Amino acid sequence: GCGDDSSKTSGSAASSGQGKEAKVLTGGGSKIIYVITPSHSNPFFKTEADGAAAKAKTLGYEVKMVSHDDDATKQAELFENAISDKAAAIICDNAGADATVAAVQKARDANIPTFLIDREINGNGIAVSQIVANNYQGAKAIAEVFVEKMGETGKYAELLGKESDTNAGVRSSAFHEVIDQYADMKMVAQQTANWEQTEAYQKAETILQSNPDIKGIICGNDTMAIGAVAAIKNAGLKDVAVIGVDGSDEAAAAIREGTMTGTALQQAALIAEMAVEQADKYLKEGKTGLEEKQLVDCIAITSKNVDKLKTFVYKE
Amino acid sequence: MGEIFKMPEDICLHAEKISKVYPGTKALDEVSFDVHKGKVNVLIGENGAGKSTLMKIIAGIEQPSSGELYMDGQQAVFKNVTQAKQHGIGIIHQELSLFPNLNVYQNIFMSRECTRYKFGLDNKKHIELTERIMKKLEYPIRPQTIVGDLRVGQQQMIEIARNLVQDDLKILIMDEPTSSLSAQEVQVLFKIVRELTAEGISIVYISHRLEEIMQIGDYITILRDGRLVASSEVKKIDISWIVRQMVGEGKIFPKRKTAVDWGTREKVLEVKDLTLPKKGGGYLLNSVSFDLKKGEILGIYGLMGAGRTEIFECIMGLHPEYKGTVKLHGKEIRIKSVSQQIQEGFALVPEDRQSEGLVQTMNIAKNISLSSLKNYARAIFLNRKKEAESVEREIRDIHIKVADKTLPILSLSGGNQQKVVIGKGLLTKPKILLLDEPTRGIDIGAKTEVFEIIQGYAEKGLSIIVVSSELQEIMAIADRILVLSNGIKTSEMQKEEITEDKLVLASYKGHSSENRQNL
Amino acid sequence: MKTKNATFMETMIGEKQGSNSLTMMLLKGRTLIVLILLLIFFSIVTPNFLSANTFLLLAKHVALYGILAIGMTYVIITGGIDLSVGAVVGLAGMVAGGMIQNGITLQVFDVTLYFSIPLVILFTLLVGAVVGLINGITITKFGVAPFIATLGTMYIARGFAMLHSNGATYSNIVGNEALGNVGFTLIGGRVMGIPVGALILVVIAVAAGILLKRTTFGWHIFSIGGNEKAAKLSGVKVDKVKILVYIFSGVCAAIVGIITASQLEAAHPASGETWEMNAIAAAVLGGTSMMGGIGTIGGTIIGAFVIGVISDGMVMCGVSEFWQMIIKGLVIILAVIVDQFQRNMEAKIALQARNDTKGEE
Amino acid sequence: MKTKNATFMETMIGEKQGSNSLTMMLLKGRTLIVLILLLIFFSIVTPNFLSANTFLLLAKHVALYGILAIGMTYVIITGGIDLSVGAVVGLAGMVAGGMIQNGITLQVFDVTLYFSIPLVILFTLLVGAVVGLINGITITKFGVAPFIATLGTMYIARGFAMLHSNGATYSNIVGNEALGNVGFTLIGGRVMGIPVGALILVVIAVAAGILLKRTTFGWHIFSIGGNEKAAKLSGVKVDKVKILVYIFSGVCAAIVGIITASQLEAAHPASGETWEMNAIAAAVLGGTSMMGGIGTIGGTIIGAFVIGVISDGMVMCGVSEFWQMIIKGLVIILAVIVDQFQRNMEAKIALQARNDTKGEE
Ligand SMILES: Nc1ncnc2c1ncn2[C@@H]1O[C@H](COP(=O)(O)OP(=O)(O)OP(=O)(O)O)[C@@H](O)[C@H]1O
Ligand SMILES: Nc1ncnc2c1ncn2[C@@H]1O[C@H](COP(=O)(O)OP(=O)(O)OP(=O)(O)O)[C@@H](O)[C@H]1O
Ligand SMILES: [Mg+2]
Ligand SMILES: [Mg+2]
Repeated sequence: GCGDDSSKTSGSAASSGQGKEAKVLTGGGSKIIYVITPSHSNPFFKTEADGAAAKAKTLGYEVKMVSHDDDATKQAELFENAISDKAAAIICDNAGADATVAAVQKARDANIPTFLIDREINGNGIAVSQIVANNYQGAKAIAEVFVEKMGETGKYAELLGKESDTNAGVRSSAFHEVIDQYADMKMVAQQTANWEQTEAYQKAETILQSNPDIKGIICGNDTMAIGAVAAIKNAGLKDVAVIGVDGSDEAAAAIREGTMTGTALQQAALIAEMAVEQADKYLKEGKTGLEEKQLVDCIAITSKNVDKLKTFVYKE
Repeated sequence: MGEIFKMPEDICLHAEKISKVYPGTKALDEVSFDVHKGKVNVLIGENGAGKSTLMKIIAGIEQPSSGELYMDGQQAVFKNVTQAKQHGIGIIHQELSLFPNLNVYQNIFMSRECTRYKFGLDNKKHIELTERIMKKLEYPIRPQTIVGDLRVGQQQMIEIARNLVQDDLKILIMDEPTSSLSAQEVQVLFKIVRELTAEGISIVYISHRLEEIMQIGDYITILRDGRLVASSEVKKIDISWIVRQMVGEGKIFPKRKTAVDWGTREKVLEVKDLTLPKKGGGYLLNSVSFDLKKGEILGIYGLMGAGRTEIFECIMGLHPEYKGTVKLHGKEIRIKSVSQQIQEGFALVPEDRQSEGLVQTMNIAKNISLSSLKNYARAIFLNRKKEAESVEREIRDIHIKVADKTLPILSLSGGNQQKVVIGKGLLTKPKILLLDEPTRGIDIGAKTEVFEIIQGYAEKGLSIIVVSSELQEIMAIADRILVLSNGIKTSEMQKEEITEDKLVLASYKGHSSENRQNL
Repeated sequence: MKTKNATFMETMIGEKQGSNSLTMMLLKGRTLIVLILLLIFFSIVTPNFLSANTFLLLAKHVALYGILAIGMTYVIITGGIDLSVGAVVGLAGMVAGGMIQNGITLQVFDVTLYFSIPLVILFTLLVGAVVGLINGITITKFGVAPFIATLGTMYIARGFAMLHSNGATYSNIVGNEALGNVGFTLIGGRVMGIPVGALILVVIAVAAGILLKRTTFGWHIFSIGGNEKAAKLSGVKVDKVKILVYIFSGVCAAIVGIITASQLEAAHPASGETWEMNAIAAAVLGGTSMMGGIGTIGGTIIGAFVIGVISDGMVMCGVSEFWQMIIKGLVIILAVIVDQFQRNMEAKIALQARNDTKGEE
Repeated sequence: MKTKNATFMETMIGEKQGSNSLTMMLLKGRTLIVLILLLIFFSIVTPNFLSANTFLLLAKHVALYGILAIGMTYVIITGGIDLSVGAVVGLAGMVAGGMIQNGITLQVFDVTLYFSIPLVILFTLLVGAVVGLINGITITKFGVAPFIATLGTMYIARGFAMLHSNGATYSNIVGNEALGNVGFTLIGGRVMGIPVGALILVVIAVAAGILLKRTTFGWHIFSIGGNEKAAKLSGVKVDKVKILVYIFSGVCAAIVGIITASQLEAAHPASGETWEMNAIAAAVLGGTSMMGGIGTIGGTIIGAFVIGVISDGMVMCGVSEFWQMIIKGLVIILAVIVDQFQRNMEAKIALQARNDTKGEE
């Protein structure tokens, strides 16, 4: 049950309502699509950006891939660069639900449609589409797997993403919504590892040291989960449940190996391609024919279905 | 290499037509120079004459632009200090070049370490050799002492000691080794010099103190503006000859003659019981009292470390923790900061112009006006016209030779740089001018000019205190002399009663046994 | 102390006798020349680059680093460094955002006070000033090296920025008509088509430039960097001037924090991370010497524009972020090497002058 | 140049006459005392803290910063700084990971060569050495300030790390039996229960300590930091020593890169970001003076352990990251203030001693 609360904005772009939503954005004039994502040093964003770029090129657009490095100010500057470059459309995985609103609005004012991917922003009717990986649903789904693996009881720890990042909070609260239902499951430590592998590794080691009886670790993303797996292996422990979110190849390998329990795949490439297709359609026809907010469900990946996953693409 | 040069037996190094061109300057112009074996070879000349440059070339620090060096009948090429060292050449640098963070034996053996197993250091040997050499210098300092904690004079001894540890020393260059040594220490040094020459080691000796040269030198060479002007045996000449050769004509600073009845003059400054405690206990200054009259030049004489600089620092506000009373025009003032003192009409020309007097990154004009910028401020903005006019007037008044006042400080010669520092002080329109060793490291010509400036201003009513270590100088310039020894005022003499003996005697008094408890 | 042995340089210069003045002119104006060449280059490569709008945009982006770099220039001229400015940007945004959004709650009286925007701004600038004051005091009164003192306050300021909202962003900080605190976003907007940020940059640059060259305070800053001891003996209140300079840098950072928050209409505690390095790079590109004593505001602004043009231009060319990093690193190093070269030339000319006067005597 | 006016300090010291030697002893051992106090504190607060295993773990974590800090200590003693070490950690990991995973492809012959682990490590260390060499040459031959030179190489090295795999992680770098390049992960493992990283730290620390105190090379490093000009005049090959020191720092960083990659069995191009600051902090906590000329390897190791204990201990206590930042900042500043205090004490005692000898004369 995820798309409910956003359904009230349905057809914002298609059906001509009132005010600014009536306006059809025609693009800046060129055939350039800007793909703005966090740093490509994270394979997730790299896949996402590459997916969007490949699709756009086949549709005949010129693509400029840039990274905002999770700095909202830099992101705003990139939007402005796109505007002065007369971009046709902007595809963006944003740097903060609140801090992005003004930038997207500015693009809209300059007649350039923005298509948000992966994460949403706190505002409706500004972007044309917000194709969001349903983090909440995904985290809950994988948390169920975690609970099952733990046998509904035992101590566990949590590694949080960067605390100034909205997604870190969303994922954590979804985890807890599921896990906290089980009275026998007890969180003994919670630390941020800033989405980072080395930091996760060291923090997990330290946590395991003070709580050697830990049976599971929940992680805000796969990078941290991989760090946690390495720490568990190093501590000589076995059968510790580890879950992450993202669905990276490294996580897939760990799941196959049995060192990791599962992850929630965010279909990065799929989302990116959807966004480009919608952008193309919108530029040609003035509408996408779809709701603004589109939630793409995450897929819980476990040892059972891990073989269907490759570079963030899930093939039945 | 391999070129044979016929050299007389008694000459151990010959420099043939050495020239050195720095960007924009010809520091040496075809200078030939002989180092006589086992003798003290004196090199003398005005500031910037090229003495240090010639020595740097012999010691391998600089490369000549043209010309050759010969040793033992063979051409010698020193690409760096190490190569010169291998040929037995040691140098005591004009500026102290020690490591304040390291201890005595590390300083002495730096880059000539005794090693075991190629890389390992043999500190036991270092310490032993250091003790031996310090004993020879009659200067027992613990080898483990950190050099930064030593007095300047002690540091200069370390600098000297560094060069005496070399086993195969053939030539020792001493570039103004005595500039911060006391008379007593100078005598020890001379004893060692004589021992060294007796062993057959040749000395090259540079100094601006002419009396020393007559005392220790065997051969003398005089440079002027990078050119060789004369050389002779010291036996055959006298001081006035040297001065004539150095500056061209027989210029020597004149004795100040005034017939003023100082008793009737107004007292500008009265200092009573000025006391400054030393950090580790004891006193830097112990109840020093004196006064200064309008238009008077008061000299302060003393040995190194007597506390003369501290008097100036106290008066200038660098030691707000001082004890005692200071009266300006009969009114007591409490000294808190330098800026307050400048406001009150004091100006200081510090001892070391490079590190305390000049801001090298600013141009000449700004260096001159730095202390008095406030006087040209309208609201917060500077009246640049007014500032420029004052600076130009000052440059004219004290004859600073500048091509353009917006050039960097670097473009001035040492003497003119010193005048800039003096000009900076004078521009604040002081009532009292404090000069700390105003002639240190500048040549006779520049010295004379500086003294003329001082006298001129004294006649106009400026009260001046001059600190100097050079007897002749201070006797010539001062109306009255105060002698400090070990932080204690040991004597005060009017012009007519001053004699060399009395001054020297007084300068040791503070070290007598009854004052020991103050140490 | 200030003269590096640059044998290589000297040889280079030694060989290039003659035609000094032209070379010098080119060298002096080098950053400006580089800037113009870059503008021409990007205009050719990127069709949409050459437009009034691009330049306004550029000015707006440069404003952020530029303002930080002005404060940094002051600090570097005194011979110091300020690593805390990036963190102060974040902290200032959070303080302003928090005051507008949540006001200040006085627990004792159980009331929440909301302040008008001018007061909010004033208070935020005060926070920047306080961080600067702490830097200044740690450096002057406790003798801590500037690098370490400001590294410490960097962690502390960032920590407080995070604590302020527990890591969360203050979003939509537009204020509330009823509370009388609307108008914050004007700072991020435009006046007569010109971004307010760029206007602020111009005002600060002009004021800072005049302050540096035409007032006693400015010359005291230079004197401290050139020779601290000589400055002290000349009556310059060294500690006071240094503390003021760090306060100025802190205030500049707070201004940038306000502008950023206002532009985004949101305050993020991590914003400003590593911006100090951009500010330092801008100052150094503009000819400020890390040894202290040398630097101009004009140069710094040009330096900031060079960094801005390179990053905006490369974005519009579609250069990957990885190459952008490499190019930025190279530009910084090369700029300083050329700078060194110029200084040696200058020194040579100064010595020449000394010789000329000697000849006249 | 080296003596700061620390009126406040002086007053403080001035008042504490007597009982000097005890105070001095406490001051000298202060970092060690702090370390012991911290250990006791965390042992009480956190039940599982006091165990052999915790200490091994601590040692393992500290090894990373510790090794970087050893190289940094050398650099800082010469009066420089090396901001590039964090980036070199990332680059080294990528080079090693890439060589194991993909080998090196020679396009001309269209073959891919795989190397044995010792060769991979050697090559990786060489990469670190080359970055250090570039730093050293830029600083000595071109006279660029160390801060700027290494800031530049920081960007460049990070850029190349990213480019190496286009930003991707090399994962699961365990090698391939068939290619004869297995065994890389041993470095991240344990030998007789002791983490290899910690062993490497011990070996490097002992070697670096001996090198610094017992060899001519070490003396020369100190002499450069104490008085560069004098060092040159004494015949110390200043440029050569400096270049070697930067190479050493680069190699240390490469070692850390290898250890990290091996521990994680993965190489990430962004790893090591901001680690340079931790390394500097460790060196400074251990009493290394940012002015150069003063520092010990033992002190640096203790400094690294203090940082390690604080961060591991706070994690075990569950202190939030934000507070960790603030505490870290405070510790750094306070450490240096105490350090300054000690130097003043020492100077005072030295003066006393000098007075005493005077009396004996
Ligand atoms: N590194 C340098 N670059 C340029 N010019 C220099 C350099 N070193 C010395 N000079 C110039 O060369 C000339 C000779 O200087 P030198 O130091 O040899 O004089 P000196 O006789 O030792 O004087 P002093 O009595 O002041 O020690 C001076 O004009 C000086 O300014
Ligand atoms: N900052 C200081 N701390 C402790 N002792 C000092 C300090 N400065 C100077 N001294 C000591 O105080 C004494 C007086 O030194 P001072 O510099 O005043 O002598 P001086 O007569 O001016 O000598 P000079 O001829 O070198 O100028 C010396 O023993 C010196 O070592
Ligand atoms: Mg000389
Ligand atoms: Mg003195």
